Amino acid sequence: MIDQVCKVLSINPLAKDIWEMTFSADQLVKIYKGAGQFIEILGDKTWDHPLRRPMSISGITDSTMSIIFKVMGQMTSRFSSLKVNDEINVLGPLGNTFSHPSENETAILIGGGVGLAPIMNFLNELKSINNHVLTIIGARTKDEHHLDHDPCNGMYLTTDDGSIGDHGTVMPTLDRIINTVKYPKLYACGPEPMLKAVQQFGLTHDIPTELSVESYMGCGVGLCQGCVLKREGPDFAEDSYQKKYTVVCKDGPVYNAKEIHFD
Amino acid sequence: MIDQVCKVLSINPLAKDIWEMTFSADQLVKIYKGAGQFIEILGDKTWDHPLRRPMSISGITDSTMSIIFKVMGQMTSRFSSLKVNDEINVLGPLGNTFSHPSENETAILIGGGVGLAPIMNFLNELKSINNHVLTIIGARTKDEHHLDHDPCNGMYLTTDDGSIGDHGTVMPTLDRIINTVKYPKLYACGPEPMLKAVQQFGLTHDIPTELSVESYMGCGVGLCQGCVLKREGPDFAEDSYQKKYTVVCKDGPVYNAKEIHFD
Amino acid sequence: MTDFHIKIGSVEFMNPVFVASGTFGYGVEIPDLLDISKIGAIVTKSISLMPREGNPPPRIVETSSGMINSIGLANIGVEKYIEEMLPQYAQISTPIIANIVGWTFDEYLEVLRKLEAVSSNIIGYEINISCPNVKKGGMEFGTDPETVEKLTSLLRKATNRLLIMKLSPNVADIASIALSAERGGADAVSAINTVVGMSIDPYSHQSNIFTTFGGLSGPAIKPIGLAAVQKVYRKVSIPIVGIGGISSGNDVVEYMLAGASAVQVGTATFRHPDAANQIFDQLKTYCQTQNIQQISDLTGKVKLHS
Amino acid sequence: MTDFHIKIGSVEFMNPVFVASGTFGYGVEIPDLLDISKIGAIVTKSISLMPREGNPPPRIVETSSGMINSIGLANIGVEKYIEEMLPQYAQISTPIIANIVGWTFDEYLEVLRKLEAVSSNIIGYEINISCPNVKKGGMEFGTDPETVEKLTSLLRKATNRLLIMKLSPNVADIASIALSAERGGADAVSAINTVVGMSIDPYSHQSNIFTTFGGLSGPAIKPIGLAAVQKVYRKVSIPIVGIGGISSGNDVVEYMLAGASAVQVGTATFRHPDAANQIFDQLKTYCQTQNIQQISDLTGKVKLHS
Ligand SMILES: Cc1cc2nc3c(=O)[nH]c(=O)nc-3n(C[C@H](O)[C@H](O)[C@H](O)COP(=O)(O)OP(=O)(O)OC[C@H]3O[C@@H](n4cnc5c(N)ncnc54)[C@H](O)[C@@H]3O)c2cc1C
Ligand SMILES: Cc1cc2nc3c(=O)[nH]c(=O)nc-3n(C[C@H](O)[C@H](O)[C@H](O)COP(=O)(O)OP(=O)(O)OC[C@H]3O[C@@H](n4cnc5c(N)ncnc54)[C@H](O)[C@@H]3O)c2cc1C
Ligand SMILES: Cc1cc2nc3c(=O)[nH]c(=O)nc-3n(C[C@H](O)[C@H](O)[C@H](O)COP(=O)(O)O)c2cc1C
Ligand SMILES: Cc1cc2nc3c(=O)[nH]c(=O)nc-3n(C[C@H](O)[C@H](O)[C@H](O)COP(=O)(O)O)c2cc1C
Ligand code: FES
Ligand code: FES
Repeated sequence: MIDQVCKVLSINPLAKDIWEMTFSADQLVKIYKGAGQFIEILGDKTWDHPLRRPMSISGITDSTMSIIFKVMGQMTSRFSSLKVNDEINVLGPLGNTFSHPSENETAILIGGGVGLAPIMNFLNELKSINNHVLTIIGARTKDEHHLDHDPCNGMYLTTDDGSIGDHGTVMPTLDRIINTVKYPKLYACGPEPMLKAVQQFGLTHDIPTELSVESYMGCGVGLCQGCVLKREGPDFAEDSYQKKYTVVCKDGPVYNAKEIHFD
Repeated sequence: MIDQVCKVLSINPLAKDIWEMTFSADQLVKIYKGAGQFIEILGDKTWDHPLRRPMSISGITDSTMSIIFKVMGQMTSRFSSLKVNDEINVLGPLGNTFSHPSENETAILIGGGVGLAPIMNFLNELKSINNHVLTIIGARTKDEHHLDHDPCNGMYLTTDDGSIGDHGTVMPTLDRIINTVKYPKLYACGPEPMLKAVQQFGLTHDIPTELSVESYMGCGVGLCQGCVLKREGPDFAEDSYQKKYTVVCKDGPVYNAKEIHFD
Repeated sequence: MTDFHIKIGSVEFMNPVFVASGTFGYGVEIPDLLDISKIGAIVTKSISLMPREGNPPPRIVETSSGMINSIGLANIGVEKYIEEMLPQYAQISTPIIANIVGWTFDEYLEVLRKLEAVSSNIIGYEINISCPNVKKGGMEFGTDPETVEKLTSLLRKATNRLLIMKLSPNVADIASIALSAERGGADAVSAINTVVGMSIDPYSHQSNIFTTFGGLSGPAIKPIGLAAVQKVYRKVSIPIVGIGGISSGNDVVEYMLAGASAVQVGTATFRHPDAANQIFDQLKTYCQTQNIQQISDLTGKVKLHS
Repeated sequence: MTDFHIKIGSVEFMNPVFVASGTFGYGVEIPDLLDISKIGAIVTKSISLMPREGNPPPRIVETSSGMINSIGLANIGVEKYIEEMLPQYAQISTPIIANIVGWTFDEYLEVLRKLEAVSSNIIGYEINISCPNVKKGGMEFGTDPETVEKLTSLLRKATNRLLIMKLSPNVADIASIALSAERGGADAVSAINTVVGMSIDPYSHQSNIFTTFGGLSGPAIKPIGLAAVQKVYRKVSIPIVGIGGISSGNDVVEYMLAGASAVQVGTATFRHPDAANQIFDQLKTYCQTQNIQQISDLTGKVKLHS
């Protein structure tokens, strides 16, 4: 990982309270490993908000990186007021990556809310190697979507209120399309209730499933042990100290659904 | 006093590390009492630097106020990076004013460094009522001056290194011109050593002298008792609690030279 | 509409947001820009038996998200306070709580007695025990449980007015001090006073505070104040007034959830003289959006994980 | 050119800027972007007799200019530490100080003995006494002078290596605890550990920390750490390692002026993994512009007004 001062190249609203920001990242992209990785942004030189904010990488080029973020509190609100040419300090790339489906597997990507950020990145990564992919993006309502509902091209939107795409959460749509796929592999990122539902679905149907989880982070680099999540089962990564907890910023944020336990 | 959100109208460097900033102040100017008063600026919405920064009013119009400030530390450095249309929160006007010279008196204004801010304001105030005024502005070197040395019009510059105007501190020039004036009254603002020298000069020659002093301020409005300065003599203002100390933000910042004691 | 009334002892306040001692003078010399009638209560600066000129400057310095002060309890003394300030309270509808300080038991008691002796508009007393006990070798009154119990009961006997003991955070176990105050008969405790701090100018090498050590306040100490309030809440049953770094309506909510019945705003007033009213307005908005019927329902309602 | 060597006990360090316990792992799993060979010393996370999984999340939360943590001393235990970590130190030139924690005297002693028993690359020990003493009803070891003296002398007898007692700020009189450490034979004390704090989410009403109370660190506590160091400096003659909110070269200078011989950087590392090196670079610049010949000359040289 490195610690780079990056210039904001573009920053635009995508949907209600959701923004996309692209910044120069020539150093960062050199050591980027793949979709699923994240960065930590220090938006403020003062100590008023001491901790960096973790953000999934949503897109990447030779020299730039993008994120998609939702205004949640003070720092994301400050990020949304950044202007082109402003500087941010970015630490990254951090964490592990989604593992690619094997040749006979079909990837089903599931994103909820801003959980779509790493999902879109993975979608583009898979497309570039010509994988056949189905994507389901869920939101509460139309205003929170910025993509088109396009089932013919494998892009399904869902809304809780039915205002665009399929009515309901991502689960009914997943339930429906799963039968059209012989060897599915699930990848999901989004709010915890959605991750739990996908985890449950994967386990019940014995479908390989990878989940990208969130956690309140301190350092983002494995030093503070602040970002832990409970493990399920006996497997554990080499570089975490505990059997009970996994260190999300280092061992994650992407996990085999069998590996982790939500409360 | 009031607490107004003001728009930066212009901000320009005047000399080395010295800036002039003008901001909208329609509410503030309505209750402005005169030169010598100051404002307190909150440059930052975060609590990283909790306290406002006191700044003398250096100029005023129907709807605007100006300050002249020197970059000393973190907040003044942040002020210097403000842009036109940025917003600052200004509390003011605060403190007392210079008292005008009587009809037969000639005002000699003495400013050192950014102490010239209230001095320039007072100069313009006195000019507008056609007072005859002499002004001495001291600095270490040429780069710190932005005015012209113009003795014919009563404007004397001094520099410690002689790079512009008279060579030396303000004192030799004061010593020289004092004899050209029948009933002088001194007004000074600047670094403590200069104020001490002017105080000493005024006392020795029995010339009425007013000094505008600085002090580390908390509230700026008389609530915290943080900004005190030692008094000299028995006189003391009604609204301070102590005989030994005077509350600079309320009883000052302008004092009769006889009234105060520098360590 | 939320009901903002809260009760401390037998006294009802219209609004739980007070201003803290030493940050609002005597409540009468307030800046013209603010309407004090809306403030829950005004706690005066500490009043001592004899007038005190306070410490030499520098008395204050900024720190990260806070400030250090060492004003030295500058005040006009109780006699002049009675003469000059008390009469002015007749014009003020805001409840006034007189904060009292002393260096011996007798001094505290005498100040209180002098105030009790005159018919006054004071609603009660807050006792500043973050003060060195001259008879006990300079240890703070507020650090010793027995001393606090004795002081409280002495004062309790001398007044029926609201009696609040203000706790020092510079102790190993603040809850046991609170318990002493409760046993001594206090109606309530307030917590916290400032935390001992220091600051140095790296260039001049000088202490930024004349007395070397001063009291740290502001948002930096909010976590310390919250922990203190929660610890005290678990140990005593009298009401708690929460203090320390409150600068927003959300901060008030945090303190109430931790166990406070009311709060005091200190340092925030130095940024905005009107801070207490602004914070109360934010609290109102919070209560509206969160549908809080009765502000006192929040007290102690933090949801713990363990 | 400034001489940055400093001495603690009989050990000389090349640079007074160390990294603090619990913020740099065991010193071997460090991010690839930083060069640890430049760091003055690495203090490991606390090592206990048995492995500890630590507390459930949430374990950390941001506060104004600080953060609260409640990691729960998660660590692999001394045996695994000896097996897995110690051998790796052979590759590292940076001095390693092993931080030890326990819940009884015996536990502390056993961890130390196990480490002493193996020929190791550890230069010394820092003892974390901010831990509840199970035999004394859960009171922190660090709050009782007698306990600290006893613990120190027990450990002193078991090692000739550098022995540093790490002081808790959650006491009324930190200097008297330091004195106990000195009497017990410590080579040095370090101060401060984190300050007890709490944080609540005003919307969910939940404690932001699973264990309710956690340890406050970061610039918010710098004034508290400085006051502690100065108070300790006045009372003891052994060296002091200053800790608490250090995030710049100027902060190091402040701590040294207050009495520290060396310092530790904790929370700042979470913003910039390379913080300790950056801070040392700033210190170098400061020393150059201020013409400091010998960094150790700064220790205790604060100019007081009174
Ligand atoms: C590995 C990882 C990847 C991530 N990737 C992304 C990403 O790609 N895009 C993205 O947007 N986020 C992402 N996040 C989440 C993101 O880091 C957080 O949203 C962000 O840190 C919030 O910072 P903040 O300062 O804006 O909010 P904070 O001020 O830190 O807090 C926001 C929280 O405060 C509470 N809150 C604040 N205001 C209100 C209110 N008015 N009503 C109710 N509750 C309130 C809520 O609990 C909310 O969660 C990721 C997190 C992780 C761990
Ligand atoms: C009534 C009144 C009126 C005033 N009017 C004016 C005015 O009109 N114009 C004006 O410019 N100022 C004025 N001042 C002073 C002004 O308020 C201060 O300069 C300002 O508050 C500094 O804020 P800061 O955050 O930039 O500096 P801070 O960070 O608060 O501190 C600056 C101090 O830090 C030290 N310092 C910082 N960096 C260095 C370094 N590299 N080397 C050595 N020392 C260092 C110095 O001691 C310096 O004084 C006035 C003050 C008062 C009380
Ligand atoms: C400048 C100043 C003066 C103070 N004076 C007193 C005082 O006279 N008596 C007292 O009990 N507390 C005094 N305090 C402490 C405050 O009442 C309050 O307990 C403390 O500042 C914490 O609250 P805050 O963080 O909101 O400021 C003072 C605080 C400050 C900042
Ligand atoms: C996440 C975290 C974990 C810590 N773990 C330990 C520990 O295991 N042992 C210990 O003695 N101190 C521990 N500390 C305390 C630090 O070593 C240090 O004393 C404290 O954080 C103050 O320094 P700072 O303000 O620079 O962070 C920890 C601090 C943090 C923030
Ligand atoms: S965020 Fe610090 S270990 Fe994961
Ligand atoms: S700055 Fe607060 S009283 Fe003057």
